[in-house]
Amino acid sequence: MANPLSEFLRSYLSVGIFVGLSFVLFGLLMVISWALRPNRPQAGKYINYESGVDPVGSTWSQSQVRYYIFALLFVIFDVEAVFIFPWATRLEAYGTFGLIEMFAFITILILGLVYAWRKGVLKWA
Amino acid sequence: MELIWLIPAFPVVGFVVLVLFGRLLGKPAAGWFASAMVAGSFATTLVVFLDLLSTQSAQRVFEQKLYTWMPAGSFTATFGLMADPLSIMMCLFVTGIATLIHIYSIGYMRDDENFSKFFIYLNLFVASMLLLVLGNNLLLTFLGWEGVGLCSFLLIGFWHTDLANSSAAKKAFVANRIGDFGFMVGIFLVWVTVGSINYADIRAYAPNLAAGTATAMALLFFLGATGKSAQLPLYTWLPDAMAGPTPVSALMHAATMVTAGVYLMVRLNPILHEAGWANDVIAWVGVATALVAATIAVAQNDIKKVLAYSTVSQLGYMFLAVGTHNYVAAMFHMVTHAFFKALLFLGSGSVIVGMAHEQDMRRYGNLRKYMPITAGTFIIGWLAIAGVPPLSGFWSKDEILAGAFNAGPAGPVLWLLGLITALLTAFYMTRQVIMTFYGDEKWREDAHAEAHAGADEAAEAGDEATGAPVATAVAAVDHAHDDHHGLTPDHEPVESPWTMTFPLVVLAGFSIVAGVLNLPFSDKLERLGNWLHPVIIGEHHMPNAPVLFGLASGAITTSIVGILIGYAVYEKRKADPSKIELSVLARGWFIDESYSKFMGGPGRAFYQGVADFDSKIVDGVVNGVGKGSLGIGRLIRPAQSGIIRTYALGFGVGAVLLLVFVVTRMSL
Amino acid sequence: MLSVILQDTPIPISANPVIETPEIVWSSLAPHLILILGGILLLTLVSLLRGKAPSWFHAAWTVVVAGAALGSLWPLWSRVQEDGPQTLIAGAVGLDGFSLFVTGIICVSVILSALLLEGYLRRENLVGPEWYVLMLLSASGGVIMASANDLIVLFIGLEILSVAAYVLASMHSRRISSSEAGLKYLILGAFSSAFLLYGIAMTYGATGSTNLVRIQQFLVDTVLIKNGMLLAGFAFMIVGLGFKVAAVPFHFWAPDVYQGSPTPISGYMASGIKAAGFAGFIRVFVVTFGGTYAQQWRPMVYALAVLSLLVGAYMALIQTNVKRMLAYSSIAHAGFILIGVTVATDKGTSAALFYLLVYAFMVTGSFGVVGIIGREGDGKHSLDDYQGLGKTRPGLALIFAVFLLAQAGVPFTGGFLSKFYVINAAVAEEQYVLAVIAMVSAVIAAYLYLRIIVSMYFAGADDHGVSPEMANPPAKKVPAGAAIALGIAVFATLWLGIVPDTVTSVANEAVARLVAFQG
Amino acid sequence: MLELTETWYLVLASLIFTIGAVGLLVRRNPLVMFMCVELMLNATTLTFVTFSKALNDVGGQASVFFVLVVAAAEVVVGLGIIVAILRRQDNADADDLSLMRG
Repeated sequence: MANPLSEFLRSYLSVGIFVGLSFVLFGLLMVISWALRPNRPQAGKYINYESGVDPVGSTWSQSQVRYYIFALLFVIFDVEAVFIFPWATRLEAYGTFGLIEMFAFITILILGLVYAWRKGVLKWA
Repeated sequence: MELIWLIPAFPVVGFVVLVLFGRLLGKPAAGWFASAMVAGSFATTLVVFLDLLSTQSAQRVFEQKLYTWMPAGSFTATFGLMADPLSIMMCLFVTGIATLIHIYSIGYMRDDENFSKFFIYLNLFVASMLLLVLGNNLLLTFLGWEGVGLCSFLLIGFWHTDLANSSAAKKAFVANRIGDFGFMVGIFLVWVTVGSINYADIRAYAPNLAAGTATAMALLFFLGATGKSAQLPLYTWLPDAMAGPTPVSALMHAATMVTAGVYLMVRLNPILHEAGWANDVIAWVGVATALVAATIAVAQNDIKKVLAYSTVSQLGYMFLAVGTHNYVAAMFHMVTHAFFKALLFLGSGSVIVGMAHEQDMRRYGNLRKYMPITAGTFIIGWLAIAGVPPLSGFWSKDEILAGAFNAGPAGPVLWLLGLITALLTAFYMTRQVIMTFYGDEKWREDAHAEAHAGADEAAEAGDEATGAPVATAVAAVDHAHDDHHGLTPDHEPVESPWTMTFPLVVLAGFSIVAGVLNLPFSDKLERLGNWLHPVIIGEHHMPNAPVLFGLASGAITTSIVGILIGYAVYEKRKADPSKIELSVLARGWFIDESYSKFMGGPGRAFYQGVADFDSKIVDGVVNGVGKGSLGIGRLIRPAQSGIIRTYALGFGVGAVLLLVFVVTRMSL
Repeated sequence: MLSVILQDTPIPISANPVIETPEIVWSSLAPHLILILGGILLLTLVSLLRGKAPSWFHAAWTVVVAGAALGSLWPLWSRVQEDGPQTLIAGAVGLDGFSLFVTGIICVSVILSALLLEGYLRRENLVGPEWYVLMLLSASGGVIMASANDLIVLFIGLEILSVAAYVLASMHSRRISSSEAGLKYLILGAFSSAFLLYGIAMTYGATGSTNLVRIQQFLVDTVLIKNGMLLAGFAFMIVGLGFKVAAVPFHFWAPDVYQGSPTPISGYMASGIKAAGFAGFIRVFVVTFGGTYAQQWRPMVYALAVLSLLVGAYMALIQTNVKRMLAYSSIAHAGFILIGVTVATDKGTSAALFYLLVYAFMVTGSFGVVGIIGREGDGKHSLDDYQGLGKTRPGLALIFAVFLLAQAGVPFTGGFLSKFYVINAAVAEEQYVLAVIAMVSAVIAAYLYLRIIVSMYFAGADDHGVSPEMANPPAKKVPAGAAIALGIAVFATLWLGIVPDTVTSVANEAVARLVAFQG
Repeated sequence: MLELTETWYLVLASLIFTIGAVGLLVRRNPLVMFMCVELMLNATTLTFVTFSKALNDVGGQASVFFVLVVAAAEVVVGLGIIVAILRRQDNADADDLSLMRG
C-alpha cells in the first residue's frame, strides 16, 4: 500500500528526474572541456566579450530609461495575459456576460496603451 | 398705593437729568431742580402715607413687583417695592430732611465751581436710600446699601483735590465694605436657610428658624449695621467723614445714611426675635459705643467733630433700644435724632460759612450777637439733644432708657450706663453752645494769641502724624478746604442767606414738635407704636407707671445736672477745662491710631504675602503646564526622524504591540 | 515510464459547462462607474487631442464628473430610504446610507481639490491631465472601498486609492521633497497593505469567508473556541487601516508626505483618502465585528484614538512649518474620529460621518489657502512667511482664520459641532476618560491654530499694533478655481456650524447595515 | 512519515512575512525594500491558498489573483517612482531621503 505521502511525492518524481538529468548533462560538458583544454591565462582572454567590439565603460553604465519603461509595459500586459488565459480556456462557459466583461477589461488596458503611445513613450530612438 | 414706584423714580430722574444737563442748568437752577425732584418724591410719599393710614392697620402691606431682576435657576430676585408702615415712615423723614438739606445746600455750595456735580451725587444718594428702604427683598436693600456707601464716598471726597478728604473718603468706603461683607454673608445664609430673600417669606419662615442660625444671621447683619451706622469697632470713619461738605454731613452722616443700619435691624426683627443672645450683644455694643463716643466728644474742639461723635453715641442708643427689643423706641429716637442732629449740623454749617470756614470752636465766641437765627435754632437743637422735656429728645431717649431698664437681668446696668451717657451728652453739647455762641469773641484777641494758636495747632498736628501712613492721616484740625481761609481779627460774622436759615427754622420746629409722635401716657397717644405695630413681632412691655415716672424724673435731673456742669465750667470758669478735655479723649482713645498702625505694619506684610503667593504659585502652575506640553512635544520629536526605516520601525513596533495585546486576550 | 507518469497527473476539467454569472444592477453602481469612466475618458480624450485642450478643461471635466457622481447619489439615497440597504454583485458591494454618505464626502473633496489644483498647476506650470485622472481614479477606489461588502473588494479599493495617491504625491517633478514624499508614502503604504492583506487572510482562515455578510453570519452562528486567528486578523487589519487613517503608531508618514506632496493633493489626501480609510474602518470593525466581538477590538482602537489625540496635539505645538502643523492637526482630527469609531454605536458612526464631512471642507480649504500662500515653487510655508498676511491679503487671511478657528472647534463653525457630537457619543457610552482626553487635545491644538492666526495678524507688530507689510506677498489675484473652492468651503464650514440639522439628520440615517445577499 | 498539515504552511507563510518585514526595516536600498514588500505579499498569498485548501472553498484561491494584480500594479508604480528618484541622485539610499523631519 503506497501511503499518501509517497503517492504525493511520486507525482513529483517525473519533475525530479528531468531536473537531475539536466544537471548531470551540463556538469559533464563543463568538466570534460575543462579537463582537456590547455591552461595558458592571458589578459586579452579575460575582457568582456561584446560581440567582438572592444568593451567601452564600466559595467555599471547608465542604462537608457526606455529599456525600463518597456519592461514596465511588459509587466502590465503580462499580468493582463494572466487573466485572459484562464478566461480563454473556459470561454464558452462564461457566455456573453464573460465576453463583455473581458472586452471591458481589455479596452481599459488598450486605452492605457493608447495614452502611453500618444505620450510618446514608445518611441525608440 | 400704585404710585409707590414714583418715590424712588423722582430722584433717579433728577440724577439722570442732572448728569446729562447739569452744567447747562447752571448755578442755582441745578440745585432748585434737584430739590424739586426730592420734594416731588416727598409729596408722593405723603400721598402713599395717607393712603396707607386710611387702610386697616393689619393690611398695611402693599408689594409692587416691577419685574424679575435676576432669574437664576431656583433663585429669582424680583425688583419689587414694598410699602409698609416702617418703610413709609423712613421714606417720610428721609425725603423730608433731604428736601430741606437740598434747599440749604443751594446756599452753602453757592461759590463752589462743580455745583451741579454735588447735586448729582445728592440725588443719587436719595434714590439709593429710598431703594434701600422700599426694597421688598434683601438684595434690593443691599443694592441701596451699596449705592448709599458709594455716594458717601463720593460726597466725603467731594473736594478730592485735598489729600485729607480723599483719604477720609477711602476710609469711609473701606469701613463700610467690611460691614457689607457681614451683610452679604447674612444674605447668603438667609437664602440657604429660608430659600428666598423676600421679607415676607423671611417673616413667615422666621418662627421655625433654628436658634443657632438665627443668632448667626443676627450677628452677621449686625456686623453690616455697625459698618454702616458707625458702631464701636467700625465707627472710626464717621468723625473723619466730616471732611465732606456740611450738608453732606447733615444729610448722610446724621439723619439718613447712618440710620440704615438701625432700619435693617428693625426690618429683620422677626429674625432678631429668634436670635437669643445676639440681642444682648447688640445692646451692649450699643451702650458701649454711646459711652465711648460721648467721652471722646467731650474733648473735641472742631465743631463738626463734636457733632459726629454725638451722632455715634446717639446711634449707640438706638442699637441699645434694638438690643432690648424696644424697636418702636429705636425708630422714635431715630426720627427725633434725625431732626435735631440735622438742625445742629446745618447750624454748625452756617456758623462755619459765617466764620470764613473756620471750624475750631476755640476761636468762636459770642456769635449769638451776629447770627441770631442760627444761634436760636442751635440752642433749640441743643436742648432737644440734651433731653430737656417737652422737646422731642427727652421723650425718645427716655423711652429707650426706660425700655432698657426692665429688659432682663442686665437692664438696670444698661440703664445706668445710658444715664451716664445722657449726662455726658448734655455736658458736651452745653460746652459747644457756650464756646460758640457765648463768652468773649476769642477770634478778636487772636492777634497776640496767633502764635499760641499756631503752636497749639502744630502740637496737635505733630502728634497726629506719628503712626498713620497715608490711609488715615486726617489732620485733627482740618483747616477749611477752600482757599479764602483766614479768620482775621477784624472779621465781622454775618447771618447766612435765607436759603440756609429757612431749613434751620423748619427743623427747629420739628425738633420741638416731634416728641408728640409717641407720648407714653396713653395707648392712643402712642401713635408711632400703633403705626409700627403690624411690622414688629412680639410685645415689648414698658415698666408700669410709677417706675416709668421715677425713671423719667431721673433722666430729667441728669440732663439738668449735665447742663449746669457745662455752664459752670465754661461760662463761669469754675474748673479748668483742660482737666476734663484730656488729650487721651481728644485722640479717641487711640483706637484710630491703633488701626492705622496695624494696617501699616503686620497687615501690609500679610497682604503682600498673599499677593506673592498668588503670582508665584498659581501663575507658576499655569505657565508650567504650557511649557510642559511644549517640552513633551520636543521629547517625542526625534521619533519623526525623516528616515523611512525609522517610520517602518515605528510601524513594526505598533504592530507587535497590537499582536502582544491579541495574544493576551486570545483564548487558545 | 515517462508516459505513465504523465498520464497519472489528471488535469481537472470541470464538468458543467455553464457558470451562472451574478446579475448586476448597474444603476446602483452609478457613482463608481461615473468616476472610473470619467477618469479614463479624460485620459483618452486629452491624449487624442494631443495638447490642444485648454488648461482649465481638465479641472472643469473633473468637477463635472464628480458633480455627476454626487448627483447620482440622490436617487440612490431615496431608493435606500424606501426599500432599505441592498447587497449587490453577489455580495461584493453594499449599497446603504453609509456608503452613499462617504461617497458624497469623497466627491466633495475631489471637487474642491480639483478647483484648487487648477490654479496651482498653472502657477507651477505642471499642467497635465494625469493629475485629474489619478484623482478621479483614486476617488473611485475610495468609493469602492466605502461600499465594499467583501474584504477583498475593500483591499482592491484601498489599493486603487493608494497607488493613485502614491503617484499623485510624487508628481511635482521639480521639487525633491515631492518625490521623497512619494517614495515614503509608497513603501510604507505597500508595507501597510501587506499587513492589511495578511489580516484579511487570517480573518478568512478564521471565519471561512471574506464576505462581510457571511462573516457576520458565521460569527453569529458559531462560537469560536480558538479565536486566536480571528484576533490576529483584527490586529493586522487595524495596522493596515490605521496606516491609511494616520492613527498614531502608524502616522509617521503623514507629516512628511503632506509637507512634500503638492498642497492641493495634500488637501485631497487629508480629506478624501482619510474619509475612505475611515469608511473601511467602520465598515469592517463597527459593522461586521460590532456585535459580540466588539470588546475584542475596541481596546486596540481606543489606544489608537488616545495616542492620536495626544501625539497629534503635542507634536503640532513645536512645528514651524504650517503644512506640517496642518498634518499633525489632521492626525489629531483622526484621533477624534477614532473616538466615534471606538464607541461602536450608531451615534458614534453618525458623529464620525458628520465630522468627516465638516473636516473635508475645513482641511481642503486650509490646504487650498496654504497652497496659494506658498507662492511660486510651493515652498514658502514657514510661520514667518505668514507674518503680516492680515494686512497685505486681508481676504485670504480672514478665510484662513475661519478654517483655523473651525479646526480649533470654535462655536458657530462646523468644527465645534463635529467635536461636540463625537464627544457626545463618547459620553453616551460612559467613555468619560476618552472625552476628557479629547478636550485636552482640542485645547492644546487650539494653541497651534491661534499661533498661526497670531502670526498672520499680530506678529511683528510695532508698538502701536501695526503689523508690517509682507515681504513678497502671494499673487494678488487668487486664481478663479481656487476662489470658488475656498468660497464653497468657507460657506459650508460656517453653514454646517450654524444650521447643521439637515446634514446631521442625513448622517444619523446614514448608518451602515449589512444585508444578506438575496439570491 | 510526518504529515504536512495546514499549520506547517501557515508557519512558513508567517516566517516569510516576518522575513519580508524585517528585511524592509534593515535594508537601505529602496529597490530591496520594495522587494521585501513583495515578499510579504507573497506570504499572504500562501496563507490564502492554505486556508482555501483547508476550508475547501475556492474563494481563497480566487483572491490570490487579485493580490497578484495589486502586487503587479504596485511594483510598476513603485519602480516608476524609485527610478525617478534614483535618476535624480545616483546612489540614493533610503536614509539620505530624509529632508523632511521633526
